[in-house]
Amino acid sequence: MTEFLSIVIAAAVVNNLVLVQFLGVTAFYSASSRLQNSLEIALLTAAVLVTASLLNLLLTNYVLSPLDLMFLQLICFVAVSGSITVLILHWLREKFPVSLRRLHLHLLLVGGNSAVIGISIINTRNGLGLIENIANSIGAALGFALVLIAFAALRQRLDTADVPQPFRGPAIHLISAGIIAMCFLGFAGLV
Amino acid sequence: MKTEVYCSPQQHSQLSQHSTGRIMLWVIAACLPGIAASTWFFGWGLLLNILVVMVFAVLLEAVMLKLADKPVKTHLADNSALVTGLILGIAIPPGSPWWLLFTGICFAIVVAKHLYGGLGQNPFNPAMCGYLLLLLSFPLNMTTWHLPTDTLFADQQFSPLSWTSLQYSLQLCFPALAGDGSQISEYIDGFAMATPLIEYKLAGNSTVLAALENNSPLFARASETGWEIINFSFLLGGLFLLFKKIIGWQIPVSIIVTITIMSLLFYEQGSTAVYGTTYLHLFGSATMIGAFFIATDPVSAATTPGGRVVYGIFIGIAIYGIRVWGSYLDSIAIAVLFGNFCAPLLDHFCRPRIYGHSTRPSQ
Amino acid sequence: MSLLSLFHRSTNRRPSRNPGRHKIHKIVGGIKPAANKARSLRSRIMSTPIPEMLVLPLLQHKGTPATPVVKPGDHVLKGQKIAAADPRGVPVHAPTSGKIIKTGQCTLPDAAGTLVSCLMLASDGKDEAIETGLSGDFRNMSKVDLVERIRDAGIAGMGGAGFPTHLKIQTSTASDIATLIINAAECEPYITADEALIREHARDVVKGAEILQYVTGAQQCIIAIEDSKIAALAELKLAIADSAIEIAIVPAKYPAGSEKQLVQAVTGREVPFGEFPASIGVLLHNTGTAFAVYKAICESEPSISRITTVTGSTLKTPKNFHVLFGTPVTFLLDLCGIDRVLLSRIVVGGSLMGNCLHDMDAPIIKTTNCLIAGSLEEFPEPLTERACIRCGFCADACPVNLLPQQLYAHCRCQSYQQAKDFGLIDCIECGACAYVCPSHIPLVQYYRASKSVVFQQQTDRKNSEKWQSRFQFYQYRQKRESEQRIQARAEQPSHPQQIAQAVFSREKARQEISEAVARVKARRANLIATSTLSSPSLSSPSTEPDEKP
Amino acid sequence: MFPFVNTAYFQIPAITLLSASILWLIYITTRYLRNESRQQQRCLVDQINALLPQTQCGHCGHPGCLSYARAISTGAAINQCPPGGQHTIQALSDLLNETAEPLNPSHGNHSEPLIARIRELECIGCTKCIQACPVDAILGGTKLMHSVIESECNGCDLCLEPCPVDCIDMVPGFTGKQWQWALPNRSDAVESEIGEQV
Repeated sequence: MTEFLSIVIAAAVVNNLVLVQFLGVTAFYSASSRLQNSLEIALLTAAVLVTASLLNLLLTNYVLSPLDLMFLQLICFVAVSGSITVLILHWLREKFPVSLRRLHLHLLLVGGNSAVIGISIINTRNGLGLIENIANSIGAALGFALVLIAFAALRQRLDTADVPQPFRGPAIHLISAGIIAMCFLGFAGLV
Repeated sequence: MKTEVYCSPQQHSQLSQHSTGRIMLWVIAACLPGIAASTWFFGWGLLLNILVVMVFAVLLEAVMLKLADKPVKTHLADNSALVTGLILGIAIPPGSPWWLLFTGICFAIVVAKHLYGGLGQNPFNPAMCGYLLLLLSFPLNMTTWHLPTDTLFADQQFSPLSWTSLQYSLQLCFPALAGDGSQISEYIDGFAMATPLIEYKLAGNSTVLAALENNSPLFARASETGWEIINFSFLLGGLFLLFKKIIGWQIPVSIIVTITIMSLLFYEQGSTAVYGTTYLHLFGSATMIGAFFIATDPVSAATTPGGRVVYGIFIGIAIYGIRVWGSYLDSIAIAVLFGNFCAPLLDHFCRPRIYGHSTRPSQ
Repeated sequence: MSLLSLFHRSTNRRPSRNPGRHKIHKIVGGIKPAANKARSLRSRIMSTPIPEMLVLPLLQHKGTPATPVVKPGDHVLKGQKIAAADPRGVPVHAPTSGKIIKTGQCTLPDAAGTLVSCLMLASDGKDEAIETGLSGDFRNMSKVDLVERIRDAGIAGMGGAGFPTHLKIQTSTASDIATLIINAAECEPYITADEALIREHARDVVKGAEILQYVTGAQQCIIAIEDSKIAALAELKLAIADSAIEIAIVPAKYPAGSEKQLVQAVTGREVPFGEFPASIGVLLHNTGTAFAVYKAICESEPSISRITTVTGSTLKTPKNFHVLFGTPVTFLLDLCGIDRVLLSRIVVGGSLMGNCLHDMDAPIIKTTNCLIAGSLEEFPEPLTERACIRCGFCADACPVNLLPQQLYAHCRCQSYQQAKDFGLIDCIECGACAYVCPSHIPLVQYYRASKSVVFQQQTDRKNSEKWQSRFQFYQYRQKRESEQRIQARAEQPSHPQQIAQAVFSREKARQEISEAVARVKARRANLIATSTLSSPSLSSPSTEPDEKP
Repeated sequence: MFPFVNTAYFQIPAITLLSASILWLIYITTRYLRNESRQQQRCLVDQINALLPQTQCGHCGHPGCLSYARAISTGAAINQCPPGGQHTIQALSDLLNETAEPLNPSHGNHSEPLIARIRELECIGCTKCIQACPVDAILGGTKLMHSVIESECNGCDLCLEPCPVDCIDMVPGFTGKQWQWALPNRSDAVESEIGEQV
């Protein structure tokens, strides 16, 4: 249990997907424009990430690797994550027809999210077992969600700030992300 | 009579804590006991640090205000640059060269403060941004504390407040003053760990605990109880700020309580890891100044009462976690920046219930 | 003083000792500014001499203005109705006998300095009162009759808002009123009108409260007073000795006397957002209103005067005046010996919610409870606004639990939707936040400006919805009409005779139109020729009035 | 895993299967997106229409606000609505994530709300304005005097054009607006101005 927890914490904080490994930066930046939006994307990404990495592990271990098809790994991973996203979104749309209006943006941000594919590749490359794989992807999803939501709230605050004209918008957002990344570097060695 | 019509209220509180410039001066005043204690125990280095950083801070602030086309004099009068300089000056190890101080304060004032639009707009604590940048860029300098009582100077005993000590401090700060560089490089090769907590982390025993066991005299300079006294002095200053109601109770109390609980939970007698005692965690490092002076910076901290409590808890956990399990030695800066990062989110979810509404506001 | 108040608070904790005392609940936030009340309480209430000229605005309250029932040149008696009102307003009475000189315009002593029409009354110095019917015991009268008399007496809330009292009573009789609170908690600095009134007329105030309780059918009546008003409290205790009225002693804290906060302090319940206290069975009336009701019912004297505090450090003898409505502000200030050199500004109301006076000749109206003629030391120029450091002092001071610092950030960058989410509409504009703000930000002004924009947006939205639905109906109707026309054409056999008739009538109509156009043109040419007046409406018909491309 | 079979035989069918499934995925995704965007489009027109002032004045060059909303949703400029003024442009730019440009003056200028008033002496009772009024705010019968219901008039000035005798004026109506506090001047701006003068 302790090991499981430590893997989760390590993946969430120490090896944070966005701020330390720089994966899923597109989704991180474009989904954080509004807090509501970021909550939706964070939840979706977390769900897709965990499912996809599990499926990808099974795919790699029982199909690709025995059949010597490892060169197809990337394409397969993209296909898997894309189809999971479509399925989840389809299900969500039937459940909550109103709340998820911008579904197709979500599809692009979640389905094409390099974080989802990246974590699968990292997991398979490091040869993690099933439990470790689950722990790692849960931690990564948590870390991604936390950073995304907190950054969206931060951006809301920055919207009211008197930022000098040349630094308005993406410039100051990226500077802030840089400072936060510095802060996450400080967590190194925690686990 | 008047021709202009003012909006109500027609009067303003005359109390000194109800003026931004004075608030900043009170914060500086509340730091004085801690600074005095440090100077008493460790010599001129810290004082010199603070002085140099403050001068740089004010200069940079003036330049940035000029660039932003703001009235320089009125904005300098809010004294916020002084406080940033003071906190950074205290955080950086004494005996650091001037260029290190300049780099830190430059990042703090220019990037972390004025790129966001100046006072009140920055989401991150400028001083801690500067400190973290230095810590990541110059790790050796930032963990090297040159103190006159170092073992390095064991052969030539002199008082920390003596003229010789001042000379050494000046030479360390401005290497050009030393004339030939050989002597200085000699100093830089040797280093001493600063806080007892760090000593404990590396060596398994702390000077504070040793001093406690030995019943050493409290205010003697060689007694190695310095850190304890310094922390108590900062605690005193912090309590003064609380008394003046310049800072709220939520942040310091929740930080201290969290650290206390964490250290009680994880304490292992005689363990080789750095699960030090509660006393060591509270008074053996920079906890007090962090809890009362750095984390309470109102601009970057959470601003709702509930948010402040959670903010303090986050910082407390981060401080303890990094200290005990992390690879960095001083955790205040990282923890505070992490707290700052979370603050807008906490504020969003901890808004108080408005009079006449049955639920909390939400979006 | 401090010792006394200490003693006082300690007794306050033991309600069992004093059965007449009501339990007090906690209110959040609030500030404790310097009260500055002692100076105006040194002397007793003084009745002002009758000024030569009284200016009587027709709108002294919230609602619709009254319409004059006298003409210039008429002689009126004291207490005679000179302007009548519709059911949503209150009438105006002559404060003294004299002659109506003219109708004109005057500036109100409000924040905007609104210009309203007024009647000028030159007093004849005789102060002859109009004959009134005898007044009996109010318990023998019907409630409807009493409300009618209160309305006819022209009573509007004397606390500052000026809501017509009869309307308040009428709305409350619709709902069940459990508690009637008489607000004697004058929490704002400088104002002592209610305190002085209670000191000298406690019995009359209590009587007025009893009338109001009878009219509204409230089960209990509570007079809420601040714990710092010791003398007034003693008088009040004597006065309520043989009545069922209770006293609630609220802590001296600003804004404990504000409507919503007082309801919370006395009943422990909050007034729901967007509703009146009546919705939770509470009704509030001001002390001055209770006194005016007493005068109207028991002494048959309509609302023609009030107690007004005139104070400030530029006055030699600040005091409370029993002043007739329509008395110019300058008249009162001169009575107190004003030093115009020291004067910085005149504030109407207390120093925290009051507004600057625009015109020194503005009259005292029904809502004017205090005039402060302050020196530059008392009311200095506001300091430069600095950056907000989010210290949160304002949030601690806010009595409705808002986050003024966040609200300010959104108001400043004009994101009104966000500001609304942060409770902009809930703000009561008490000014506690701006009072403590270390950066001297005029927060209340930000909120007021933003509120007016939000309200404007709401009316715009309402209008556009209305117009949209009307336009949709217009389109639907047009479609229906054209269909009907097609249908009619299909059904009707077209006889040549009918067609000829139709053509004839159409031509006749066209001819008539052209004749009319010619007539109008001729008349217009005539007009232009005869008068040198050239208004845009008389310009030549060839120019288009709108400037469309 | 499959010790008796040469894995090379599996590669070709596996690749075929995979590419087929990927193609299928791409197909359903595009179909899904197309549906989605169509729905969004409909939704968007309603949202835009809700922001327009609904005067139906046609100053923007489109007959009525709804058709302008449709035009905006397919890419028309958002700065063509004079009655809405800068507020509407700002709201539209927030909704559509476009830059808020100033009002295009070729469509008219923003003014305080006006209402139409008929000079009743000159009215000949032609009912042309009644037919033109989009919100049915004009009362009157054939050859009888017409009158504008002021509370219903939206100031679109569509009734001016058809009037044969030009007896309709646009006048400032009672807007119910009271005196308001303005946002305080930012100290920075004020002071820097003073500084420049000195």
